[in-house]
Amino acid sequence: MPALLGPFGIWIVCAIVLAVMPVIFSSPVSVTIMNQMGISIVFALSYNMMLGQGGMLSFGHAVYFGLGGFFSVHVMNYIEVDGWPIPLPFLPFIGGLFGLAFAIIIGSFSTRRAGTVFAMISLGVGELIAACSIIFVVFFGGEEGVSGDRTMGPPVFGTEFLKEIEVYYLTAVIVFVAAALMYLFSLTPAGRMANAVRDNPERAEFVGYSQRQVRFMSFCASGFFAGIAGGLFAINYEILTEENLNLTTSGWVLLMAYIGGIGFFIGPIVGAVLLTLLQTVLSNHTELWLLYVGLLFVLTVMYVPSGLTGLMMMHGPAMKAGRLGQLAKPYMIAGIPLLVALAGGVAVLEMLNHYNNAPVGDNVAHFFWMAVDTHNPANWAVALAVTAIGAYTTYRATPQVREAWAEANDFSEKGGDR
Amino acid sequence: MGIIKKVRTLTATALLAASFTGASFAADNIRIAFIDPLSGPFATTGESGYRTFEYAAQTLVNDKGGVLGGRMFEIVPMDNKISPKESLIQLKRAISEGIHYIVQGNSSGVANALTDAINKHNRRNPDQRIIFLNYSAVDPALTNEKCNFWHFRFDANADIKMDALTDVIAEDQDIKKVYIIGQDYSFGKAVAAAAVKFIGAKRPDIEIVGNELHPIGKVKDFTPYATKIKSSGADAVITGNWGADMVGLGKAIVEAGVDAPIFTYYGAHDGITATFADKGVDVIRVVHEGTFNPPSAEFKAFNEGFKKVNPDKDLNQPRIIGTIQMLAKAMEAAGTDDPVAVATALEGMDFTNIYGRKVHMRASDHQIIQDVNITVHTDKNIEVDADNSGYGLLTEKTVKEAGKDLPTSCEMKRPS
Amino acid sequence: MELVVFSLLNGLVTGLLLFMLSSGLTLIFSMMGVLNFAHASFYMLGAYFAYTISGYMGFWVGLIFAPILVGVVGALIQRYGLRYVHRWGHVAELVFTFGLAFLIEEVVQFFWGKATKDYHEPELLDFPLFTLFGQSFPAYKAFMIFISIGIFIALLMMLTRTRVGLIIQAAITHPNTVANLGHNVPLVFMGVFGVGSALAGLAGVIAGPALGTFPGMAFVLGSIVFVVIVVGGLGSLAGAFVASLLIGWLQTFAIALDYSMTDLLDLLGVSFSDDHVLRDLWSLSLPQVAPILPYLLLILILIFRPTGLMGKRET
Amino acid sequence: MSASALSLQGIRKDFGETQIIRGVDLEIPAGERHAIIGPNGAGKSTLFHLISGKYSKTGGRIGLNGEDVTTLEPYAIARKGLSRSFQITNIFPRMTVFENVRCGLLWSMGLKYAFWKLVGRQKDLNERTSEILEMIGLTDRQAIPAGVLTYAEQRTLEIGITIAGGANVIMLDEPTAGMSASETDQTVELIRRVTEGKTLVMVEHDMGVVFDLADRISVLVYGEIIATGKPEEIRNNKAVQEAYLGEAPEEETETVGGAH
Repeated sequence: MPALLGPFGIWIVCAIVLAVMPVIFSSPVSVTIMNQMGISIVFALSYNMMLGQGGMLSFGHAVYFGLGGFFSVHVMNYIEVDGWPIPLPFLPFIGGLFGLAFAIIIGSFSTRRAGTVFAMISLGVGELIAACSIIFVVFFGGEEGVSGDRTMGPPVFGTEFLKEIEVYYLTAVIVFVAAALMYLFSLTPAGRMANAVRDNPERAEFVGYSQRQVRFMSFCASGFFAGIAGGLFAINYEILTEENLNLTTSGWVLLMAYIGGIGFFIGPIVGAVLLTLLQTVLSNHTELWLLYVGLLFVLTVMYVPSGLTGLMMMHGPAMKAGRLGQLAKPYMIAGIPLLVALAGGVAVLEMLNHYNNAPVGDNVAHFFWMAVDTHNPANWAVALAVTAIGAYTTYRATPQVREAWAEANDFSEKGGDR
Repeated sequence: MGIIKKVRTLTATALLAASFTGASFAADNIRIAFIDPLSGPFATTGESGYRTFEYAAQTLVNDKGGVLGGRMFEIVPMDNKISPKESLIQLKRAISEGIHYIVQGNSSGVANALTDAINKHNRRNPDQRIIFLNYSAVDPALTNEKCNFWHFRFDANADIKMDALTDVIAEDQDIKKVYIIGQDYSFGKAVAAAAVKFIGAKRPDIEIVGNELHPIGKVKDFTPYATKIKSSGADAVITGNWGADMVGLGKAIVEAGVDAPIFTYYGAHDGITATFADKGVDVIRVVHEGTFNPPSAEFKAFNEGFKKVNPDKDLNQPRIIGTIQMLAKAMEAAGTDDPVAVATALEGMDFTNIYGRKVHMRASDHQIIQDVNITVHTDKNIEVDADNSGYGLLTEKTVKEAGKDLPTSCEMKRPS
Repeated sequence: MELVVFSLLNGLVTGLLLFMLSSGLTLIFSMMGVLNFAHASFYMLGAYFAYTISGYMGFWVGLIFAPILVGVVGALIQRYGLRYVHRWGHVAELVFTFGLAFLIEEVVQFFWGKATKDYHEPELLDFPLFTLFGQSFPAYKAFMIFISIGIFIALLMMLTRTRVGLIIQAAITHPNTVANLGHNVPLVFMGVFGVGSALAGLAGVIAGPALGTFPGMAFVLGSIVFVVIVVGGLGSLAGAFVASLLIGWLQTFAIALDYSMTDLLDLLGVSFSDDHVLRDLWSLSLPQVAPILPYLLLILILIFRPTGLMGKRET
Repeated sequence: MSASALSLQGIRKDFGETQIIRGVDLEIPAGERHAIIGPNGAGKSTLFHLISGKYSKTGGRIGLNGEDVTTLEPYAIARKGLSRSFQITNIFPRMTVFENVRCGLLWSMGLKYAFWKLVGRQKDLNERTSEILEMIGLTDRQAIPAGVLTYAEQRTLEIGITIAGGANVIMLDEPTAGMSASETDQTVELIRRVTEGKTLVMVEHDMGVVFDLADRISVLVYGEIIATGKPEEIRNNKAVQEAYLGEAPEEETETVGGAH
């Protein structure tokens, strides 16, 4: 893809997109959501440096995110109270350094092994730090956390970051730089060997690399960028709490990376954007959103292990061959009923939930910009029928899709030109 | 095809519904953002709070013609998943939707984050100010060192409740040994500190045989704690526990054969009463502002109406009623919905609540001063029960204007 | 003295309960190499199924049918979920079970709501069994001990005395060889997963009334079970047994013994003022840190003895 | 010091009670092509693992270019100039062919764990990688993931990775196993070409390959070397014939493994 616009083309496009986003989505709430996305993007990318690039499955990545954030917020308070002359844009970097410091300490023993042992250690460390965060109130502020005020530092280019939009541009710049650095890291010897160790640790040893050392370096880099994300969080929310470093946050970042696709650099970005939207927008529309996220996640792990990005990238060869058009029709034939089935399924779930939980007399559930009487059997019949018909039609259409797919990706007559 | 049919049916119902609820979508509604957990482990409490607000706003304000000449209250539910971060996102959402009134109650951590963020916001955006009506977060700091002009608390804070509770303990000469146990976080610690302070002042002869904090939400089995309590020989137990930690602790204590009253802040409703059932009778005591049994006629009627709509829910945070009534009254008094004017009207307001008792919003710290009851878990003389279990809270003792004399460290800064 | 006796008993109850969970998990792990994150979710399902069944037919029917139901659910998940995901490798399997744990919690909330369910012990067992030093020991706790030990013995008998047990033992160490001998290994896997889940379900059925039946009950117990099987040694039933009791007692005694850092420092003649920056550290007490002790143990074991107390293999 | 590139003194390895390698002494001078043969289960691969550091030794000493490497980790041994391949294909399946070879080069080109240099900007590195790809004949396959190569290509790539780092001692574990006759011939040619001027140690079952390539041969039986010598000497060695080749004549070109 970068080839279309030269080596830096894709980055230039990204920078422009970042710059114009708040012009298109200018409401305060969308700026807030975009800030949240930026934080998630850096966090998820840093996570994928371990999972996708280095083959290390961690259940405790929030530790570095949270600690980076807590230190940032404390520094913020020092800026306010003791007048430390640190401009705000440097704060995430400070968070990163603390993330790095803790990654060095914890990585020194946890990266000895990969696989299940690593996962278990990360879980143990995560639980430990999360528990400590409630015990050590002076540093972590107990369950109410530690707050700060970002506007107390020396002004940068005349801005004091009073407005959300100023924070957006600060976040955008840092997200851009951090993403670029993480991408570049993957192209360094240390980054390439992280891939090698992921694929085959033994072989890596026999070309002169200590697998432990390679993992340790990815781990530290990952901790550094997680700390940066934590620092961004501190700037955006001006508060850090226990939940920023507990298992739930660690689980979320795994979800983001995995649903987005851990095999691709942009995978976690896709995942971060999508899950932030689900978390902020979908959750305002349905209380079942966590159920949907859970379903999405389990289905992704089962059927699309390469994630949503993988799903898109699968079409690369066909697109290059100009055969994407062949797929359009079968996709429509299977896709529309699939959407109908999904809509029907969601309707059933929402109606069921409403039926079970709504106040008496409130018979009308609201979803899909509709109002549905859940005490009317006819509506139930319709919803179930739509689901069933949609599912059946999809099922009938799948062979067609499979066939078209095989045809579009059949390069056999072109010989060795792969 | 099925789709078309469905669309038709749904459109029909949609039209029907729109005509039904159309009134509440009017443009000049006074919108109140309800920021509390509506998903996740604490959703039960959040949900019943939301239902109470809805019902109170509907029956006490809207059905009576609204405020300011016909403007309706509209409660906008916003799920914060009990997370401070999510709360701030929802706060920003509320701001961008032009909402000026925020209500919240579950978790002092969230309340601290919100009051801090609202204070900052109001300072940074003087043309778009927000008022924070706190109906349940009881961390004393909110009306002391962390107080600000925009925050009003409609519940008795942890210190006030403890003051009332220790009054009762002090009168009971049979109590010689007290065991304090709570969750290991700011609220639990505040409860413990208050208990030590007040008991020490009122009954120095009482021995505090245990003062223990356990990790919040992480204890699977409270039996070891119960064993300790039993072997300490305590005559009374004080705890600020809530949720699953309350159920677990209470059950374990009762099962270990501890025959002592358990004084709690939140030992009822949300499945807790039903779980204790017979075992909790005359053991569990709850200190709160609610006066369930015997109820005032007005409250009983209100509760019956509420239960008709929400048979599975309880009116477990009755202070919400007062919150809505006082907000409406303040708006009428101010003659506008401008936040500064309304806040000024709320300050120092006197009001008679649904139980027919006087309450007062103290101007110096925006802490409500009201009667606080010590109630006991029982199935005798219960008119308003909890969890539909037949068990409920019977008022044993009432402390009038609890906390009126408690000092505050608040230095209120009013907008000039 | 009474504190010691009751702490021993309480630790035994907790430990045996942990064992019911960890025995299934460790069997599943040693056969399939999958650390099942959702194992504690089956425990939760057990409690909820039993709650619903007992509402119609009483506790005892629930005690029998809920675990069976959970076992069937487990077997189906293995057959149609895990076996399918297996093709994407171990990391995907681990992530799958993680997602499953997440999903099951949501599903439970969807059907049963978010509030604590009043799932009670049966009337028959609702009395204090004995009273020692004025403290009573509920009959239900004794029942829990009885059931757990019964399960342990039954499991041991099945593994050592029956043909299926021998195949399972062989499959643990040499999965391919057993397949070559003509045994249907996938079926054995499914069976073991089902039985393991059923054991977890049974633990939920009997723990639900004692520890509360609520949507967070799996989360509270989930990672502790991992600690048990890692500390005990992956794949070792005996290790899981020892580690379960160890952690059960570790937690109860840590709560029972009221020592704090300050006591230790007083002993050494050192004291710190109350407003020191590190005051939280000095004032730490054993009951306060009780819940983190298992994780500390986990990390130490993984660093210094990765095979666990009685295990033979790493990872 | 001696001219020995590789020097084994009394190497022993026990797995529990079982003695797998029972005291192996072997001196391989620099520049020699040395083959180790022996029946299945004789411990050839184990010996490789011991030399390359994959297994720890129960006893004995290993010298590489005059340095003691007995207790070093595999990567440390690799850095000292010993590189090896594996009996079962052991590549980086999800990386491209080009990157596979480049991984073999990184350390020796002095890039180590650098995270401030981009591999794409290292001109020498990429040129050298291309040269090696040219040498092993995989240039036109360089952009595809190694995992989708054919078996023979993967084996070739394995050799490419092994020699890429410029190690002066190359150890190949059954480089032609599972190949057809023509593929075997090509591989033998490749090995001959890429190990020019280097020390080669290989385990091989294909006697044709062994006698074709090796300067000297050692015969390993039950964890002991029963003979070392030039191909002619081994061919005529009575002990070898009895213990290993049985009564089979020397012309056997097929795998001998099954004949024990």
